[in-house]
Amino acid sequence: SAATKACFVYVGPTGDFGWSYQHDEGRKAAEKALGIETAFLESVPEGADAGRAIERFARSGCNIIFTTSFGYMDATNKVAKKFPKVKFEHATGYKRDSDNVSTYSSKFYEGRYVIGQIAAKMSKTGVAGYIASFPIPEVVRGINAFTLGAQSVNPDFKLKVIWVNTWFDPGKESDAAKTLIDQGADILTQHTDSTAPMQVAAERGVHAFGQASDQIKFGPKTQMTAIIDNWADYYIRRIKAAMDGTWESKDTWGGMDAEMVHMAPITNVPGDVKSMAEATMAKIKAGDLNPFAGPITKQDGSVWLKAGESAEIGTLLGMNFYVKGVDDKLPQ
Amino acid sequence: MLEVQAITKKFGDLVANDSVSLEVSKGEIHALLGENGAGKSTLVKMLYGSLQPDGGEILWHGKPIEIPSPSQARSTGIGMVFQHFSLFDSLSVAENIALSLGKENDIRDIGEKARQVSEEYGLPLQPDTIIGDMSVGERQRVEIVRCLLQDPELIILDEPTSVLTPQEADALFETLERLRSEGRSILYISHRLDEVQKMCDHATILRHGKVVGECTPADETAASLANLMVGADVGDVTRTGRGEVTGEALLELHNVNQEAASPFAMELTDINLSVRAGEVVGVAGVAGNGQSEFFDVLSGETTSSDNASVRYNGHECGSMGITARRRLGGAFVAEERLGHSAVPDLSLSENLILARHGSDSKSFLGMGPLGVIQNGVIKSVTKRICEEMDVRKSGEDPDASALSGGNLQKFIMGRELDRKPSILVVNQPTWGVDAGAAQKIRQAVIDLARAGSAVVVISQDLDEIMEISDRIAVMSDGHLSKPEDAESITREEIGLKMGGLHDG
Amino acid sequence: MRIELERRAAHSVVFSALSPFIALGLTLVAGIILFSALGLNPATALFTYFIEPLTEVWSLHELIIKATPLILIAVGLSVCFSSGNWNIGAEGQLVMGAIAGSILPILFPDQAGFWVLPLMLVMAMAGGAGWAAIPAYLKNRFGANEILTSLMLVYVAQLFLDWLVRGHWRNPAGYNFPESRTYTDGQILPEMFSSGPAHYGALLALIAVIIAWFMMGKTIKGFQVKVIGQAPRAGRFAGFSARKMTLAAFLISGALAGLAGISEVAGAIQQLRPVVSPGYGFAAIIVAFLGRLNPLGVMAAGLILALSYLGGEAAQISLGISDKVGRVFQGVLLFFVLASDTLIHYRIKFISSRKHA
Amino acid sequence: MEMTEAILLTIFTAATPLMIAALGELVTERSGVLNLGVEGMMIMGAVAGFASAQITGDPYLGALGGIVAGMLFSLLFAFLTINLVANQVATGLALTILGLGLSGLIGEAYVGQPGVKMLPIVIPGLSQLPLVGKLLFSQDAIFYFSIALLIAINWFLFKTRAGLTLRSVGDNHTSAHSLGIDVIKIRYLAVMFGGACSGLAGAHLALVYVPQWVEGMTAGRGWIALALVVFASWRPWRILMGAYLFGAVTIAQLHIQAIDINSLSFLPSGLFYLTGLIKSIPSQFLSALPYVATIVVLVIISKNRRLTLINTPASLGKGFVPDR
Ligand SMILES: Nc1ncnc2c1ncn2[C@@H]1O[C@H](COP(=O)(O)OP(=O)(O)OP(=O)(O)O)[C@@H](O)[C@H]1O
Ligand SMILES: Nc1ncnc2c1ncn2[C@@H]1O[C@H](COP(=O)(O)OP(=O)(O)OP(=O)(O)O)[C@@H](O)[C@H]1O
Ligand SMILES: [Mg+2]
Ligand SMILES: [Mg+2]
Repeated sequence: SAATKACFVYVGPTGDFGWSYQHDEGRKAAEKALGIETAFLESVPEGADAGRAIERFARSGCNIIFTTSFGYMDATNKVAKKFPKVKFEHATGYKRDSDNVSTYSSKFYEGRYVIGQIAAKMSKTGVAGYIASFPIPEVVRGINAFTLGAQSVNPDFKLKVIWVNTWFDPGKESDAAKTLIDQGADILTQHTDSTAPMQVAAERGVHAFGQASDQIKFGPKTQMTAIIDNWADYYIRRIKAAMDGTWESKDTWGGMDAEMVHMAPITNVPGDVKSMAEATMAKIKAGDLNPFAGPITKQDGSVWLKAGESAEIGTLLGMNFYVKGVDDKLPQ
Repeated sequence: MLEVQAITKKFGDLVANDSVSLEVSKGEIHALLGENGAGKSTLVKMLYGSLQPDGGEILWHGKPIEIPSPSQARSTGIGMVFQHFSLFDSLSVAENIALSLGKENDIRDIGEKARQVSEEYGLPLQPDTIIGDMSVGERQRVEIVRCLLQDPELIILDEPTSVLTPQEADALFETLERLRSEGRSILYISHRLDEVQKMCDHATILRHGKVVGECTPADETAASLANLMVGADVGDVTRTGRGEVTGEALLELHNVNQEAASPFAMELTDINLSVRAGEVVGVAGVAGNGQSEFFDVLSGETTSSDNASVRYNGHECGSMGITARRRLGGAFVAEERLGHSAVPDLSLSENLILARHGSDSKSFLGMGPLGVIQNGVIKSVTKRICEEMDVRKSGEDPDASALSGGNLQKFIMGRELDRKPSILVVNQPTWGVDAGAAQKIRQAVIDLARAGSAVVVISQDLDEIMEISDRIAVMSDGHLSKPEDAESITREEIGLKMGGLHDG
Repeated sequence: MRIELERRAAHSVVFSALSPFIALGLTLVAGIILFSALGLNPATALFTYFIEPLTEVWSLHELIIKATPLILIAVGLSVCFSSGNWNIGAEGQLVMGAIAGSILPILFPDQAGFWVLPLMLVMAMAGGAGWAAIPAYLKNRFGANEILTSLMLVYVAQLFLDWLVRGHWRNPAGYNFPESRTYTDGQILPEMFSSGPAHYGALLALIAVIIAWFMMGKTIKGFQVKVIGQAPRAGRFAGFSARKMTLAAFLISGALAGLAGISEVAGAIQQLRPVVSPGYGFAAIIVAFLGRLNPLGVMAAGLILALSYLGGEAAQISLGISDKVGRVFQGVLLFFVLASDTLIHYRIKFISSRKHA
Repeated sequence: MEMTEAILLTIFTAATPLMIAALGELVTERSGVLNLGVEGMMIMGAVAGFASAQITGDPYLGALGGIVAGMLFSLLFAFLTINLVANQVATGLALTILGLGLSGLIGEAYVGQPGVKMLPIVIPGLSQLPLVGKLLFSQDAIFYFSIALLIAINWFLFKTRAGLTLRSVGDNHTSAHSLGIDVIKIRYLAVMFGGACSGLAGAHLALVYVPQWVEGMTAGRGWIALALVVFASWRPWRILMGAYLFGAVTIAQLHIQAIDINSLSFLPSGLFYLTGLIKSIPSQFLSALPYVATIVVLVIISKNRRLTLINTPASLGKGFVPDR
């Protein structure tokens, strides 16, 4: 085929060292691996601007366009209808209105389960702190998976959650991190983008987990592992498919098995903890362990899943309730 | 001591000073006379270093000097009191003074020094008072004390008395005498020819930026001085039928009380007044005794909850605003020209709408509720007013700020008179206006009254009050004295009342 | 060397017309330097920036879409600023307008009468105006500085919207993602032309411009705004109430910001999301001043700013220069425009160092 | 007690950059210039501070870099608004746009690098004091500096001749000019001082608060600093109050979210119930609390109009062209 061009739309700046940064790492990897031309637009607000950005790519000769924020869902589908020859890949959404649209996401919650287990093993106070961005199913899933992982080790384990209502405000994230430590958490984890919580944890001498990227540089003695957004493999796979003509519309929700959830090396923990975590990861990869498999009780005490049941994908996608043990009230 | 040789200053195309020469010797009071815009302020600003001359030379004790800045002027020994105050409203008296003194003065001692000097020269001041809280007269005092503290050899005073009461002016004259006796020289700018005659040793007269004459004022009459300035005969205000007013009361105030609206304002207490058709009532008083508040109450810029407290032509209107009162026949000219009676950056025709959009809505505004401004009508009325009042301006319809003070005042008076209002309230009609223009304005006020309107003139200029009023009342500390016949009341009586001996 | 300004006797008509072109010329020069420094062909770069977006029908549509909210808000702000009221919170008023205008399509999704859309617009204006009324009231009643109160209320409005779309107004069929249901035909501002997506919001903006231009230039109301803004004391003398003006100015600018909000939501986005504006309320402040607070000028300025966003994107894609370069260039353009306006009122003189006061 | 101390420490860190930027802007505005570009100058200070600390390895040189960058950047604003009398509001906003873009460009190389943290300087003896010891005497240099700055500015403005001159220019530039005060020079200096402070505030973010560089990391703090100046009605001590109040409410809402309600059962029932109630408030409303609190306090403060009137620089935002 003629030279393929792959294009990317990012919601944040490539310099956020978080979500958009990782997507851009994926883009660079694809460019290198496949020798193709790529282009990107950064800091594209969701809304009217997104539609324009996507359409501009479609018009400028891109063969495959990755739109990397949930908020681009409708814009992606709308433009896709207009440009049937171009392939569209929308991250974290669920709408595929035409057959040139695919959706993809990562089962980050698998990683959260693992770090939950590590947290429960490592915590002396039995309390972890969780810095959360916005109450969307993705984040709620993460909180629940973490809690379930922790409870699998210590059934009384507690989780404190602070919603900072931003993906990205290093100052506020660091305030929240300090607050959680002051309130007795001795393990920090986060679902926001900056490395500030890791730095606070390092300063205060507690342990933490990295988010989005490997943050070991920000806490060499602090980070126990990190859940890394690894888009490179997926992007290379899909662009290649588009080049070969084997591309088709589908939904990919890949986990550890597909290398879409990637864990940083486990460090700063005793050997038994490390081997426990590695065993869990192996089981998840092999499909022997599903974090959302019953029995699971909801926060209000009602039974969600009985023993032997596992969660339906729809419920997971739209998760808006907590499991037992989360010390927070979910905004409804 | 000071010699100015052929100094020239241009503003763009305008030659404000055209080869002006002047000499001030030690221990003399030298008057600088001229119409509005003659170039007096421009000249003295160059002497004080706030403007730079385009040509000519300044000699100080016989030696040519450069005055690149006011601080240089001050250290040379030249002090100045500006026509438009150069004070800072939010700062205290001491701070204001400190700003013009050199670094060698410790700012902590300045308050005390200022108090001493001010008392010594009979101009008492409280160093901690904030300027914004002070009356105009007090502010003038600050300016003068500030100048005296620099111990200058030459003091320039640009229209210092236009804001002072007779008593304050007299006190100032005494101060000036004293300064002269100390061997200091004074360069004195004023439009009040009688005081020039009384005090000044020499006078230089400017017209259109050129020196047109020099004289010894004591040898001249006020009229001859005025002629020199204007280059033509000024004449006197003519009044007919004084004291024969029998018309009905058009403007009535009944027990008006008004609380102070802001921290800087005065309270008005029990004001009663009745003005009949055909008469001019003059309201004298020291600035800052409630005149502005009184004006606001009369005009409806401040309204009262008691509708009956003010009557226009018999209609109760105490709680009505200024537009409603204009519709009842009222017309108003405020003290401050730029920013109150007129908007500086709007054209004259727009400034016409400012005061008459309500009373003349039929002809000025069209298309009913839309209120579309009828430019043609407004322009032609503006033209009529300018011709009627002899308003000198550049261009057809310039911005208000482009007119000199006197000409703008003529326009503003004309704007109100053109309506033939049945009630006219004027605050400081001729402040800073030159003799020719002032004469015209005063004449217009009298003519209006004689034609059957009721007129109130608030003024600090006692001569003006005496000249045009049929009855005279005095405002003091928010009280208004009972108006008395202008023929029978004396200057001394008025002066006493101004000082606070009010009845009731 | 030193720069001195000399005030012109009257403002220069010539430079009023010329100054935008001078600014453009300077921007071109700066652009040539900047792009050459980045190793690009300046001619191509400048073409991509300023001309290319104007050469295609679809991007003209996009230009109109982008300029619409900017113009709508800035027109309101130009009235408000002219009256001496500093409404910095248009962004919040936009959000509240979007929320109020969305009550119908979200809570009563089945309503589809011809009246739905007009009512949505009216409700949005009421929402924006209502939110703007708060700083006006606080200023009139307590003397609280409106710059601060209106700015703080932006954050409050944004968080309120966030709460709504994550909670009660969440799309029941949307997997609990933070967005409302999408609006249906009778609730969407239709497209104006068949050639592209520009919707009737642009017409609303045009109408707002014309009404504001007429009101400010021709009527006593506009006169009132100018007088109070330039000389409050003279406004009182004219019988105009500064308090009523403060309220009116905030209501007008709030209503137009609200209208911009619903025009975005019912036009371009077609649903409510946690964020409905990429800072239009703030960008519009610049537009208002670039347009010299004149409604027609505002329209031109809105289009220019929109063009600079579009050009920035085009340059990112075809030249690979980053979004940051785009923003730097935008900043430079704004500086030149502001600097050139000086020539309207002043003569600029360059004086080789003479000692001065 | 330890928890209270920890909470207060967090508040202090949150308030410090706000206070420094606001103090700088206060001085600028006291001279009659309204510079809305604080956010832009702050982010320039952040990136320059971070970069110079990375290059030199010394956080103090980093802070210096932030100061210099903020100051140089403010010169752009000064030239436009003071020399060319361009509209101050629009120029300030343009400065912010430019700053956000330029800092992103400069910072591209520094993304993802851990920064050099400025460590606390423990003052021997004093830091042992009960209650305040750790809080006030084992902090970073910029915190100490912020307090010194507050005292110095207060002294400068109200006790020195230069401060008086600055205030006079802000009150009435025409009068100041006729007295021979060099309005333009003073305004230049005031704008540069404001720029330097904003730059330092940005550097604090990148060196103390969160030692890293990421684009847009000021996240709107410049706007809060601007609001604080108005809030303080141009008086330095009120900036302290405002910044710490804002910081306190910000941190308090985080604590409310995180607190385990059952651990408070020792509280009187009314208070316990109230805390429970607050905790049940959605986080968005809690996040809005600092903004609402600022408005409420401003309204209360505004009642004393006289003080506000005297402290508001009367020529704020107005351009000045001297006669010559
Ligand atoms: N800064 C300036 N720029 C341009 N023109 C000016 C300036 N200052 C004064 N003028 C003009 O110069 C002329 C002389 O003004 P000046 O102020 O010296 O008059 P004056 O004699 O003091 O008048 P008055 O008696 O009203 O005070 C006037 O025509 C005035 O309009
Ligand atoms: N900086 C300036 N630039 C341009 N014109 C000026 C300037 N300052 C003053 N003027 C012009 O000077 C005139 C006013 O000068 P001035 O203040 O001396 O008035 P005036 O004639 O003395 O009136 P009054 O005595 O009532 O103050 C106006 O024509 C005004 O446009
Ligand atoms: Mg004059
Ligand atoms: Mg004069």
